[in-house]
Amino acid sequence: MGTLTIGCFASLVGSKSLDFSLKLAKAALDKGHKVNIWLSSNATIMAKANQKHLKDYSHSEKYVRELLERGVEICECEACALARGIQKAETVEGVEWSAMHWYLAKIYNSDRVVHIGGE
Amino acid sequence: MGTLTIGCFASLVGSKSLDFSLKLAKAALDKGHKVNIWLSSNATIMAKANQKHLKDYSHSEKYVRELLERGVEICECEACALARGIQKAETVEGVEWSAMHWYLAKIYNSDRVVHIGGE
Amino acid sequence: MSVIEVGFIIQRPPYKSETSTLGVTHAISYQVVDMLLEEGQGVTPKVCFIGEGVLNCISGQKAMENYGVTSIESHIKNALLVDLDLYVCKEDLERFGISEDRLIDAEDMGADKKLQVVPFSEIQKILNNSKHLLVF
Amino acid sequence: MSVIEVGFIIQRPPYKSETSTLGVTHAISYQVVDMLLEEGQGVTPKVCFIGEGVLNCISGQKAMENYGVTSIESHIKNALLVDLDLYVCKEDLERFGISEDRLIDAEDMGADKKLQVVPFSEIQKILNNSKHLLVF
Amino acid sequence: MKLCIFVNDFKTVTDTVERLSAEKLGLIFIQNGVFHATIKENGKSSHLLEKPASFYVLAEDLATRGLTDADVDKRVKIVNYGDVVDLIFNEYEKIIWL
Amino acid sequence: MKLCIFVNDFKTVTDTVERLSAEKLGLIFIQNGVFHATIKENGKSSHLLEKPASFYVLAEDLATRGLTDADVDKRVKIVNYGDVVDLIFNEYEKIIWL
Repeated sequence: MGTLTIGCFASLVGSKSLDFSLKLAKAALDKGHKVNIWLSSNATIMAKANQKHLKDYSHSEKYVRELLERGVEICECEACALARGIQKAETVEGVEWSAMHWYLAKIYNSDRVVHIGGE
Repeated sequence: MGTLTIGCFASLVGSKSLDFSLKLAKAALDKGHKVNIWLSSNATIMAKANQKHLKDYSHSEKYVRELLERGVEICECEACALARGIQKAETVEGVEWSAMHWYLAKIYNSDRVVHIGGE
Repeated sequence: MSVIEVGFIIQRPPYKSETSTLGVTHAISYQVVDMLLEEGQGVTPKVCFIGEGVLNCISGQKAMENYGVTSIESHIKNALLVDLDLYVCKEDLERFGISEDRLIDAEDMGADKKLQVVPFSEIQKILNNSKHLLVF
Repeated sequence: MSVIEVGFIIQRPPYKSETSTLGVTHAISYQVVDMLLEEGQGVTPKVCFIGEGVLNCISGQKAMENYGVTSIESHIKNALLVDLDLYVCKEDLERFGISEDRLIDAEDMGADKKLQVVPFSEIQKILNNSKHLLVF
Repeated sequence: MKLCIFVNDFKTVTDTVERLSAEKLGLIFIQNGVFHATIKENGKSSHLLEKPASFYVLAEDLATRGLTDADVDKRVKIVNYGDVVDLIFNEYEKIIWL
Repeated sequence: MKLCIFVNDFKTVTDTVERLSAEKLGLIFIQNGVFHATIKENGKSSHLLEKPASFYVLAEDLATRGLTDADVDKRVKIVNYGDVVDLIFNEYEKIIWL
């Protein structure tokens, strides 16, 4: 079994890139792999607590909680979050906060990396 | 003097579309026009309070406050904000909350509309 | 004391972001805009799917099943149910090889309106007649 | 107990979103990654500008003056100062008509490194040698 | 109609801009759209400059990208935010953002 | 190298996918990339299908868009999320997202 690190940069509420990364993470867990997720740029919103689940909108909070329970390490880029007015206390409990070298270190120790960049 | 309504949908922190809409609003005010701004989709983050001003990131909160002081009506799409976990209490004071018909009503009463759509 | 037409141009493919959904839902909100306007005033949205936007109009979308979100198909059906005019560019459907029998229909829900497949020249006229244009 | 190379591919134009900036700043963070790794381990980023990404490399960017944000130019200079290898695709520079004297340089800040203009075939080799690839 | 189009991207402009017609047409190049006013790809100017239209480019967005007035095609007028407001209100009636 | 590319968009795919070479190449069409596997523009299949590569398309993203197995080009294999994980770990070494 291997380690997969997913870097989410462009994954917004309303973007299916967010859903993709969460579903890929779940599928990799189901196959017995270890998963790490790095949230940067606007993807930092993914781990915001108290997202209201409306039927018209993708809803990441529930999946984030499930992945955390199953041992996925999820880390927010601290600067990206603060720049958006998101404080650590406003994120889902269990989400780590760190700087960019966290992502590079996870990449170092990963067998596979899926970096979801772009806008 | 006329009325300009700007609809921001795609304008994210880190996107220059956000900066463009704020600068265009300011320039229109300077020319004596009235300005309304509708924030939908991910642009709802624009009015989040407590954005930390880091040099690497666009910073909208300061401009939002300035525009409000100068009489610009700024309104968030309530559903879009809630879906992102943003509560009314977390937005800059003076920002209105409403639904999509607010935007259409402002469009009705505007001489010019700049709708910034896309991703 | 009049009603204005507003052109909604949907030109991006489905589900890349919220943009197509928001185009349709903003148009639907015309129903309640009179709450914020004077007597006799109103907004009539004219929704035009062009370019990759026509790909939003394929029926049978399983978005709720797969992603837990209301499909664009549902939103388009609702738009037809509230008597909005929705136009689909004929040339773009042909370019992408999408036959008209693949398009969304809300007849089963009792809608009188249908998606109207028209040449781009008709869409150009609709945009000419609109007071404002919103590109999604 | 080894150092791995990671390819950073920057292929989008500047300032559309944060993506180019984040590509460079994530590469720069290699400097402190050893805090989280074992003795002898490390990451060597190889940053490659291709396609529209080469448009990030034009000098004289007035981003702080106009938008109050650190320019991509500053980030690229910092990357050169910390001895990162940054490659710019020669064919794409030529395609867009950008002469090499327009490119960012950090010589005035005492950097030993320069932006390295190389044919795409060289970039392909760099990507072949990288353990992982990140496309920004 | 009198139509003004904000062109805000370089390579990913949709073909909508090619198809729309207007009695009076203006293209305002902003953000990465400024490369249409400045870059000659393989020696050729942007095909958008062949359209029967007036062309404008936002000065701030040129400077942000390290581009100078000398880079700008002669058909394109350099404007600031205040000029953009005047164009919107005085020269055109409908505005779209692509 | 053994390279797997996630193609997630239809008309705005960058030319990076054209230029990269790999001894073993796989293209996984996801999101609006699924139209490469299903739409014949002006009667012609996507030029991406001409590449010397293996092709996959994500079933959920087909169904979400109202597309069926019958729409999929014969060169393309329909996969689910679990299959994607196996492709990533067993068939390819490096993965990029365009």
